[in-house]
Amino acid sequence: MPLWILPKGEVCTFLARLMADYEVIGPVAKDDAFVFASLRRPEDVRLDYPITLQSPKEFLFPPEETLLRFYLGQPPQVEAVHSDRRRILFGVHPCDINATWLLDLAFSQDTLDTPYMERRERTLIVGLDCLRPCDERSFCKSMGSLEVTGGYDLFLTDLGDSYGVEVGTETGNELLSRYALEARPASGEDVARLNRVLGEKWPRFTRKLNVEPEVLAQVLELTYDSPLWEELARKCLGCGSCNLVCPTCYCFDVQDRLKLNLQEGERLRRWDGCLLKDFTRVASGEVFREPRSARLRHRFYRKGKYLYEDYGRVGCVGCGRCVRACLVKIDPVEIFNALESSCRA
Amino acid sequence: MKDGKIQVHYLTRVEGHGNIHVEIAGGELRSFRWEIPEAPRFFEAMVRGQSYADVAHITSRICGICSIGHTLCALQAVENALGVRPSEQTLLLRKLILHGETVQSHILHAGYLAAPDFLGAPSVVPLVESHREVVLTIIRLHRLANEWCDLIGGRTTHPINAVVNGWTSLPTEEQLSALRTRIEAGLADAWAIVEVFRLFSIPDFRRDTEYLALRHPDEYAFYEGDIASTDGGTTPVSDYRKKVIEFIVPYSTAKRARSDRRPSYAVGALARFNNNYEQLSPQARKAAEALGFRPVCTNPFMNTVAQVVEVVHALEDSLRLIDLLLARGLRREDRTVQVRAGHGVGAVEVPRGVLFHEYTLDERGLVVEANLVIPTGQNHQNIEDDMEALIPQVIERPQEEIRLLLEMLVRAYDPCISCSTHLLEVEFR
Amino acid sequence: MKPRVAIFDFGCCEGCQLQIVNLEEEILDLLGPVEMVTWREAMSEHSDDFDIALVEGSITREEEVSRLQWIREQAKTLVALGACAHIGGINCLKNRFDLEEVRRAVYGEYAEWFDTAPTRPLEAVVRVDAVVPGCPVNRQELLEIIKALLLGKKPALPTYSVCVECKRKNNVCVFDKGLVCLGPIVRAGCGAVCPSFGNRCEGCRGLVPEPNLNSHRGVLAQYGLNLEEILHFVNLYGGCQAELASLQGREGGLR
Amino acid sequence: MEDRKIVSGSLYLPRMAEVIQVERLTEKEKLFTLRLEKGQALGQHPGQFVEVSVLGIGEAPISVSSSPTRGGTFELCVRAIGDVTNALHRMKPGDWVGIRGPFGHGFPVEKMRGKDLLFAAGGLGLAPLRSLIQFVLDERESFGRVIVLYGARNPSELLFTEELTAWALRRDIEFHLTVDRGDATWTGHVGVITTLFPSVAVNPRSTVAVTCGPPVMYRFVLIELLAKGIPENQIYLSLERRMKCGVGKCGHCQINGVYCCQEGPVFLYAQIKGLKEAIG
Ligand SMILES: Cc1cc2nc3c(=O)[nH]c(=O)nc-3n(C[C@H](O)[C@H](O)[C@H](O)COP(=O)(O)OP(=O)(O)OC[C@H]3O[C@@H](n4cnc5c(N)ncnc54)[C@H](O)[C@@H]3O)c2cc1C
Ligand code: SF4
Ligand code: SF4
Ligand code: SF4
Repeated sequence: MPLWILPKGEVCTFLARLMADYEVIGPVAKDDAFVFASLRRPEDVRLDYPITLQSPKEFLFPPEETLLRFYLGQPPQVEAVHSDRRRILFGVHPCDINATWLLDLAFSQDTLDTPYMERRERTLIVGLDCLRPCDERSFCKSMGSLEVTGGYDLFLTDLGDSYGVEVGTETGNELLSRYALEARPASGEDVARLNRVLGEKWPRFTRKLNVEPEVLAQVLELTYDSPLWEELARKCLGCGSCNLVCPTCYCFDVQDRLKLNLQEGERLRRWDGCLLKDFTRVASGEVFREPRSARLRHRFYRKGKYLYEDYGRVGCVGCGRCVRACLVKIDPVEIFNALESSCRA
Repeated sequence: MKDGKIQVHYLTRVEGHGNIHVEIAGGELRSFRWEIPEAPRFFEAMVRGQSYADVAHITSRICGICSIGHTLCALQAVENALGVRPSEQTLLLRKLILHGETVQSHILHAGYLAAPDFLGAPSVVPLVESHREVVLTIIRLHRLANEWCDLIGGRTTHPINAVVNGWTSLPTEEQLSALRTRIEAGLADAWAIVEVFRLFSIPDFRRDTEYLALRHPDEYAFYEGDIASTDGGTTPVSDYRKKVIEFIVPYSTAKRARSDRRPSYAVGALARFNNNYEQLSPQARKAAEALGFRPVCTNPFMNTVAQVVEVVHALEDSLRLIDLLLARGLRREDRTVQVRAGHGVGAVEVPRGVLFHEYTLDERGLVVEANLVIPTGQNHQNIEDDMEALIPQVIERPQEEIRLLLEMLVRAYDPCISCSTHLLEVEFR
Repeated sequence: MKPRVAIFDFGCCEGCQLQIVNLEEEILDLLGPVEMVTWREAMSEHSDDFDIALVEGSITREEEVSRLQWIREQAKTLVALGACAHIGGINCLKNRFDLEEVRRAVYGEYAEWFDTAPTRPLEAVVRVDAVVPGCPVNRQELLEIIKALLLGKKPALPTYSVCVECKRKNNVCVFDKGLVCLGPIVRAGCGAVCPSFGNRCEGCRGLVPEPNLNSHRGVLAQYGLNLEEILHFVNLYGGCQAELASLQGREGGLR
Repeated sequence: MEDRKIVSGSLYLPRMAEVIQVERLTEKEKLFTLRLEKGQALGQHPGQFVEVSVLGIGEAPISVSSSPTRGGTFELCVRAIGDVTNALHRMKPGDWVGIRGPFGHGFPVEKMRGKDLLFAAGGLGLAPLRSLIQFVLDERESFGRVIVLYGARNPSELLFTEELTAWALRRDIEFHLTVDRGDATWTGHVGVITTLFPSVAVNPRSTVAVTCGPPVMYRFVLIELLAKGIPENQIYLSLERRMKCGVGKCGHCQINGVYCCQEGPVFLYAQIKGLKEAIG
């Protein structure tokens, strides 16, 4: 699709027009960090953000959401809760676009997860390229997620005084023509500039795995009984932070809550995490992944192997959020590399 | 009543445990006591060896109702010991949350705990049926006060973010504006409560005593000031031990106090009203007028009425504080302090009266010595002296009536017994 | 018949009872499914016939033991309300001292008058059927526990850490703000309220069932706390936990 | 703006079902007969499960223990062990529950036709197997031998006692019963379920084995089955894990990389043999 150019000075106007018709979710500052939030004013947006605490996943799959509402009686009345908000996720980095793509698969394959898909289908994504690593923890290039081949409606690249805008979908095209009136088609010179910027971008990303993501599954297959898991488990606090910040973690728990009148209530789901001990506990008391090491291993297997086997894409996008959140710095790069070298040994 | 005993074991509708003992023989008052058997909690000892930074969170746990006051008083004392004066923003927010606590606590007392006495009910529960509108107004104000404290302090009981030399989080300007709107609406509710109190007949009993309260040149003092007395004169807070003299009686686990001049004195809403009437907000003065209430008033039963007036004041004054905050804009500030050895006293007007915290810190900032003087403790002797004066005046009445009157008297002081027993326990011998 | 509820308190600040008042209008809803029969702080009415006892505070005097035992005998369900009742809470700070010495040092000539015993959480004295942790209790959680009892559900608490709730709320971790936090080893349920307001979790809800204390001690040391400071921090509210755990034959708490 | 395809309905919305009959089987288990709203058929395959809701309490996965050949109602055999199951036990005819499903892979009955069937059920494990046993009995002529081994901890924990008696009396079923510990009135076999195996001879090539029971049981039963020479791809197990959604989303039931709810709960032993988390 053709490239467009949007002057940086016009971004706020573009946003303001979008905000009239959509809820626009974009990166904003919170203390010394950044989070995705519903924009109140266009100028709050911080397109220079390195990375957000949580990925924009929370707007497709909220930390807590009501699935059903019910009123008890004979028979009880139950209704599903639907969302019809039209939203734009604005300024989403490649890692999070890739993570969203994985969530889309997970929530649609075999059975449609209706609450997720309802939101997803009303959500447009305006991506934003990363020209340098967000910090020393990220390893997105190595996981193949610095690159996006789709999964966005529009995609912005910082060209200094303007953004290069690639159109990813027909909807994106309409968005551009209806709301970004100041955008103009790119000239040959613009295209050359884009290519130059992209050319400079890739070498800046140096942190990497010593193994191709597609081979990770095989490495893991061979290292199920590695002593590394035990070793890590001694450090691991079991706090679950890694699960809770990962853009591709989507496990959840479901609970009912009744009002005090004990007549009306709702059923809600909440983010859960496989590092938490009760994740596999059944009513008779068994915990199927009893030692912490087994739970830790399961997380890395899910990222490196299980999701890859199910969806053809590794479950880790290399955003580095988990290790940033981890107080004992359990780092996927170090772990995958250590496992890989133990395989070669 | 000619002969008999009045025993109120575990006085209800007060915070904490207190007993009343009265013995009457041959139509004469033989003995009387106001006992506090509440478990002692040793806070002065518990903070020893703890860091200056933890003192406020620890002493907050002295009392669930005035935890904000304890927190602020501890912070003030620690800051004085460290030689720190917090920023204007910090102080404005502290005053704002303190007003929130005042409203919360006064409404709890005047509305939930004392009003049933005037309406002839054993508790607020039956009032839900008989006086639903009044109860709902009380609840609305109480909710406002709590949500206000939740907003500023993170939690209405045991605030989270108030720390030495600042706050760990700030409300947003939008949140403050929204609070302002709600407080304006709250003022209307407060006036409805004033109207209700106009209808109550307050027992007529007077006894001359000394009233102590903080006084500040610029405002009706809550957060800081010098110690003022209705007997005249002021004492700087750092010299509080010259004015407030603590002592112990064997039948009570709470420490008591007398002043440098009198064997007992009173603190609390009435004491503040009597000392600082002129500085009440305009609407609060109107409310006092509507209630026919003027300083110096020596009827202890009027303490509850003074609380109602202070509710109006706290609401109206908060509008001023919020306007000041909004005009300045809220910003994150540096909170770092230089730790050093030192000694500091803090004094804050909490709902039940003036509260003192005093700490000595070592060079690592650990507490070496602490002394806490709690309002209810300061009132205990005054309560007993009131009883001594009141009983002979009503001794002809039936026992039940005397009992109720004595209960109402104690309750009028809104005694916070868990606070005042932070110190010790005495066995009967 | 509606369950009859009674509220009792031992050594504490009574802030947890206050949270019941702070339910505001919801109290009226609560009075639908239950009947309040004893609540000294708010009512003059009183009855010894109750089903559910909400008990606040910790045991700090010998004479309180029998009163607690009496409550246990009367109640079908005994609920420990708040940190003091649950894990001893702030009152445990007292146990750091030799009580004899404290009495003498602080009260000199009056020392003889004072009776005090080491602080104990309720569970160290009687069986406890349900717990509402926290200092003070979280009002919504209190309601959830009461509802669970009314519905015949297990009055279950989260078994995961405060960090989980902190992440659900998208907070900036206070470790990144130059503070230290107990969140990773403390039981969730408060909505990570302290980190949400920029302050550290001080562990008022007690430890998670299997805390990795060793590892977290290492973290705190790495962030600059010495051993004494670590002990003070972990034991700010939880000073009785180590003893309680050993009483129940499990691991937990730092001494 | 282009109109996107909009998802409707809800994956999590249960259908309502009325409790028609409640029968106490043991101290801890009750059998519920349910009928879906408007008389819809559940349409289950033997071995599948449903997510049962007691609204306000929660949802729990429960195997359908009746065969689809048995009419417009279906049966659930429920052990009272937690919130939902206890709430179910408090229900009476006329009360309503929510039903989602049926979910999961049941037993491949078509592949089993013509084969000898060896059932090994421990405790509550009989509940899911019963639907298949009923199915087989209803189409008895299309199956070979039917051998049922059933063990419970003690006589009072035996489920479906009337049905067991009926099975025992039938000539076309070889039925063996055991209890771990007998009591005063017990005259039958005593011992864990594996002690029943020596007395049954099978033709391994034509036998399909089906087993379900508590987690600890599988390992020992498998040893017996394999010892009899039954090939790994003729042994079916029905497994249980924590589940929240029943449709492979919530993540709880994963056994290594396999979703118990989707690919199971009925697994071929050959399929899960390599999964280290499958059998304790
Ligand atoms: C495929 C399958 C079939 C089952 N069939 C039967 C049956 O026919 N009869 C029967 O009595 N039981 C059966 N169970 C077990 C039954 O699901 C649990 O006993 C039940 O979930 C306990 O729920 P609760 O709310 O009563 O217990 P709680 O302990 O209160 O459980 C809380 C939640 O944990 C989850 N959970 C707890 N235990 C289990 C478990 N064992 N399996 C899955 N999730 C669990 C559930 O989501 C439940 O809502 C089956 C389980 C599975 C997975
Ligand atoms: S595993 Fe860690 S690095 Fe990988 S996607 Fe999840 S949070 Fe990011
Ligand atoms: S602030 Fe505390 S509770 Fe929150 S994530 Fe950090 S360590 Fe965990
Ligand atoms: S964050 Fe920690 S200290 Fe704060 S309420 Fe929760 S458990 Fe208590």
